[in-house]
Amino acid sequence: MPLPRRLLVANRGEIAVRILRACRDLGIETVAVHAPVDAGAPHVCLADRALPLPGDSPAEGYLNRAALVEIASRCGAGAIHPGYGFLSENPSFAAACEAAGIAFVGPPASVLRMCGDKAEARAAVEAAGVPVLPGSGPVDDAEVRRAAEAVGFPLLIKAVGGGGGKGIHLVRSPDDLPGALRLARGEAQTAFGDPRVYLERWVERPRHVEVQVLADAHGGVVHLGERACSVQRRHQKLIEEAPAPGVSPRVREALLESAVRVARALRYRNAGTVEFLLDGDAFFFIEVNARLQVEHPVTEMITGTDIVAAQIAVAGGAPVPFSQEDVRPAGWAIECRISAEDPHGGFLPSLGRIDGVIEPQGPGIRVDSGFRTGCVVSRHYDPLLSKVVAWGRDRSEAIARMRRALAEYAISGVDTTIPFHRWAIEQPAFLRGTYDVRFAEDWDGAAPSQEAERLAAVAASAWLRRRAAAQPRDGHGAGPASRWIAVAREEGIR
Amino acid sequence: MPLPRRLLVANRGEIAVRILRACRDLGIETVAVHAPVDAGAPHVCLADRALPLPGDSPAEGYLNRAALVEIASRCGAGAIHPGYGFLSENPSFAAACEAAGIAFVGPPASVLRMCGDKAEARAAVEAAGVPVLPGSGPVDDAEVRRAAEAVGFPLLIKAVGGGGGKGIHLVRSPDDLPGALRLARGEAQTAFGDPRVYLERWVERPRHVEVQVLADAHGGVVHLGERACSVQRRHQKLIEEAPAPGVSPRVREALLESAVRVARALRYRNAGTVEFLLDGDAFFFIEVNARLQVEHPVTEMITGTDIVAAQIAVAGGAPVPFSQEDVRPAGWAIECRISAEDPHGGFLPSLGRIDGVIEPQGPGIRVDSGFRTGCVVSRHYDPLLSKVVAWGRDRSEAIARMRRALAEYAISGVDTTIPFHRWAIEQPAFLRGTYDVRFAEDWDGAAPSQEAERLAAVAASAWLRRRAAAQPRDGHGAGPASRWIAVAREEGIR
Amino acid sequence: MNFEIRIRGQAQAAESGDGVLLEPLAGSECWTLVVAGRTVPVRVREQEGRLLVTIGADRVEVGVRRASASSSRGPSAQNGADRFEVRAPMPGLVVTVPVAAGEPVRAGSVVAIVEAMKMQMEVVSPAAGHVEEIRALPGQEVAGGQVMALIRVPASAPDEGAAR
Amino acid sequence: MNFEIRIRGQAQAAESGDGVLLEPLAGSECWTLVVAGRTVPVRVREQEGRLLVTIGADRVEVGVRRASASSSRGPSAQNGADRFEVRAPMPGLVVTVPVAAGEPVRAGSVVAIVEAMKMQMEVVSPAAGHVEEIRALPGQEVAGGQVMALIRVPASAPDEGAAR
Repeated sequence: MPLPRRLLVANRGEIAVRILRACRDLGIETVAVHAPVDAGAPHVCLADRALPLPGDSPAEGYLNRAALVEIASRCGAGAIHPGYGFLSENPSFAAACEAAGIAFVGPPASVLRMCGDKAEARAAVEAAGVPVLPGSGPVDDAEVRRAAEAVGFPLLIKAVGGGGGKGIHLVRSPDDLPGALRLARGEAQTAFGDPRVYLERWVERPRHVEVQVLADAHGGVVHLGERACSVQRRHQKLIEEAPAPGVSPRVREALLESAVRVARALRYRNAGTVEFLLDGDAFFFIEVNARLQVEHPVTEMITGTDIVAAQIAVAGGAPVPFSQEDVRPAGWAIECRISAEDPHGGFLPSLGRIDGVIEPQGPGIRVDSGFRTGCVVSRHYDPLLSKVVAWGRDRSEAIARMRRALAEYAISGVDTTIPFHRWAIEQPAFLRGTYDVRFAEDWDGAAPSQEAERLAAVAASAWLRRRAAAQPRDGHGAGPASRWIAVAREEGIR
Repeated sequence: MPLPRRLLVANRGEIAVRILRACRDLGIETVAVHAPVDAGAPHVCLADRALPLPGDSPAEGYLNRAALVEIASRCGAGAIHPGYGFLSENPSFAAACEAAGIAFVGPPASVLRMCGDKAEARAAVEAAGVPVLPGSGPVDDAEVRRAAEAVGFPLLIKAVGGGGGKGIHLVRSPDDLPGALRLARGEAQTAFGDPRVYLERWVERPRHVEVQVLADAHGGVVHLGERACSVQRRHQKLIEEAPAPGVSPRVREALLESAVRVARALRYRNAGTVEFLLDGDAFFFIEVNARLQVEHPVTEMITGTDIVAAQIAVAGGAPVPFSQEDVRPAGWAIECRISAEDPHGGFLPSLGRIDGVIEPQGPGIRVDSGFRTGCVVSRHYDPLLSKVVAWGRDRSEAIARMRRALAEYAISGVDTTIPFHRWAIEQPAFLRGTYDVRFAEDWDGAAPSQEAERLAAVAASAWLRRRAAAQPRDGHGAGPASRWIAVAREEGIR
Repeated sequence: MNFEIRIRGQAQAAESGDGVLLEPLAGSECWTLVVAGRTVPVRVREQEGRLLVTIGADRVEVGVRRASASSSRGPSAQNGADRFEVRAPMPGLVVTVPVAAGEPVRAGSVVAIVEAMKMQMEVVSPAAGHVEEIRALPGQEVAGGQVMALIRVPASAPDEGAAR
Repeated sequence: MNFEIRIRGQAQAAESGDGVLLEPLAGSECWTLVVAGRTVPVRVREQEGRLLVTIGADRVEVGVRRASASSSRGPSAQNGADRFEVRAPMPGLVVTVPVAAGEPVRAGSVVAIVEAMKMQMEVVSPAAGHVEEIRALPGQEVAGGQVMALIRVPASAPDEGAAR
């Protein structure tokens, strides 16, 4: 089954870079698209061809289905990879691609529609004999109260068209229902263009475990093992690892088997993730993420596979390029998501220009970045800057290497979640592998150690002395070469 | 067997960084040492403590045995890792460490002495029944002619105290002997402090294959498979890979078995590399490199081991931390050495300040760098900047990923060997895996393609237009923030 | 030039000069601090006259004043005792402003919704009172910390400052 | 300002402006060239009035002249027909200079040995003749391209330039 000769990546940032790398490795020519602010962005530089999206808006171009299909057709791309977010789970985009004779690298429209309707997917999975949490179908404002009482408090409001933690709100009591509903609908509309939401029972301290599956058009379904993703904040994952710690072989086996059953029940195709909540040894299906996941590298690191390459092959009609027996996980992998957010300020977005960076390297470390020196972090896009993945022969080696990588990582220009991660991997619950989804609530960025305060005072006075010494140089300190660099960097912003 | 609480790294550049990372992963506190020009160098920033070496000279401090032992004792370091080069194979340094109660991370002095005397090592290996090339013992200027006739032309002059390709000269005819001898002695004296040289038969088109071994004080010897290192220029390796392509299972088995035999014959301890020349299916021992090799990461990538961690454990008296059965190579790994040399100008050293860099990342790529933006490449040190290692499930995936990594790698400020590597991995002999040590001679940096010339003309005019447009900005283009960066970078040079 | 350095309001004995080095690491903010041979990566960011120093997982706010006196500019200096500024918690786009000048609000009433990076956040009134002035309109972009509304409260406001 | 661009001595039709972009990639030398939607990483280094452009494995020397005339400064313009400059092939330390002014040399005679990064390199005379002048001493550091000696040859020297 031939691979496409040319593929268009309908995304930006680290995931576009990731997909471009897979194409390079497969010898597939690549086409990047970009909004005006993204000319010169990393994903543009790594593609063989780069074409501008229509319009001036930073985000709308990446959501412009007609323009993307038209560009792909015009430049002879035989496939489109949507990445995650944007149009990745949009059935009509998948349908438009197929109608134009372009392979959509993801599930077919029918499967996207099924998985995208979280309520319908729940029902199908339940029918297949996989346990699900109590929940409702899509609710309107009038009936929400009654539906909520049926599900029971506390509960979650989730977007029917959702995924990626967007639009999810926890409601502890009937009083909070109207406000949360309003916010959830607003976010769902913004993120997915669909204001529908549904309710689901909230488990107090569950663990989040998911299974990576790959399915082809010939009935082949292979799982690539599970991932633990319980380090979350506001339903956004922060740290993921594979295998999942603290899961007994019996439960793991049942999870993996259930995930394959879910994929078959939904007639799934391409790469997908079946998400479960674990409550003790009991587990419940929550949803299928019908796309490439942010955290797919941890699975790649322990299996030696290239999930994006497999996606492209399967999208072309090929069977999954390996059998279940070929998948022999080795070692342990952990991923930390590095976002431009201020962990000491409520994880609010931190915007600005990145004027310098040192990224971790060395044995066992993989970094997937979507930025570089000179990039501007704006409010228009997801704050994810990069992902650090550490592999070790066992969990403790993986943690040790992650500790080292986080110590090496230096980003200048914006606040990032690196300090949070440095904290997280040292917590007893993390080191023991017994953490649950409430783990990140213990982060308290407001209490520096005495030692940190002492060092900060020393650093601050050294910094002030240094600046005082540098100031008289104004006007003649930087030679022409330096000046030229500065100009180049300024121009690199766009 | 306890690991040292604190370890001093008696080296600089990428290998010091590599060792520091291993210590971090093991929870060992680290002490870096540095010459005056290396304050603020990457290896200094990655250590827990950094201490200056005595004297003003850039290189002599790293060779100052007494000072290194004294610093290690003073700051309570229980072990010294010498890296490669500098004092790594110096028996009296190893002895001085042991005398001071500090574990030398390498073979004991007696083994270093044996391996360092290439002529003596040859004899011991021959006695153990492993084939060696015809050669001489150490020769003086008076007897060299006679010794050369006995070995036969063409022949190599090699440093008795040597290693790493330094001080090796090929002599095709008796007329070239005096000049080559003079250069070889000079280089041997400079590099190893020992002017003695010996002669060895030159095989016209051999392949260079070596075996990584690890041996402990309890008689345990484990090999980690072989590496192919035939892409060389002036006896300096440029590309290495593991496993070795084009070696039959029978020959591979014999090589691995011979390497273990050599290690046992020399009563070897710690990590070492047994080098062989292959001439068809025949192979000959050439020497043991009694140190960590530059190219050790390719072995780490296919075995999942940490060779430096194993070195430290073994130096503390522990057995090799895995058995031969635990070593199960998976996939293929290739390393390209990135040096500050101009491949289009006879590989002459390229000196200057690196004012920007983008390093490759993503699936299957490991980069070990010893530099960063702001570093100055001077003539005082080895020109090796970094090593790019690509791993794939098979050789073709590893090559594809290396192709991608080399395309991504951008270094501004000095010429590097990156263009050579881009050429090398596309050659039919490399792609087939049939290349030998003469492979790199086919590089002809002087003949750009027509397409490259066309693009260069476009790039040049765009560059000139851009500079012309930027020039009027002088004096007010760069705001205070940019200027501040420029100052910081200037100061970062030291 | 001399500086007075304060952490949590307390003046710090500035360990000076000898044995302290600050080597540039990356960009304008990342450094390697070398103190008596020990190396520590630090990030120093200047913000509103303070230095924010990040070390490991910790962030330390360092107040700075030139020892040669100069006027302090505390962030709440202009806050009248009976009036609160409602500030944007992050830079973003104003989605809605459900209140109007003159309207009564309760503590926790939503004054505006701001969106950035596809997350929406409610901006609430810190106290009960009346909206004195609205300074942000739907569709408008606001900077982090920008005043979006003024709330006048009846009396005896606690020393709590604006919403964070 | 207009430029005349030459590759291997031949003037190039400079494809101008439209659809050509040069986006900064790293430092002062690395760029992403965008030509008609195609992206190509390039490195451009200015050296002695030329531009050295690296694309993939290739290095292209691009001669540049402002279209508004200005004096050419070819590297061999000052080479007398009967005299060769022996230049340092790389920056480094002069180890020995085994010849003296006035001595005869043959083509290939060693004039000096230079060392850098632990590699030693013989610097040889490009032709037979006499050493006219020695400009480098043992222990001295030389820059790449620096003249180390002048060799006077009897007559009819080929247009070959100094040793490379």
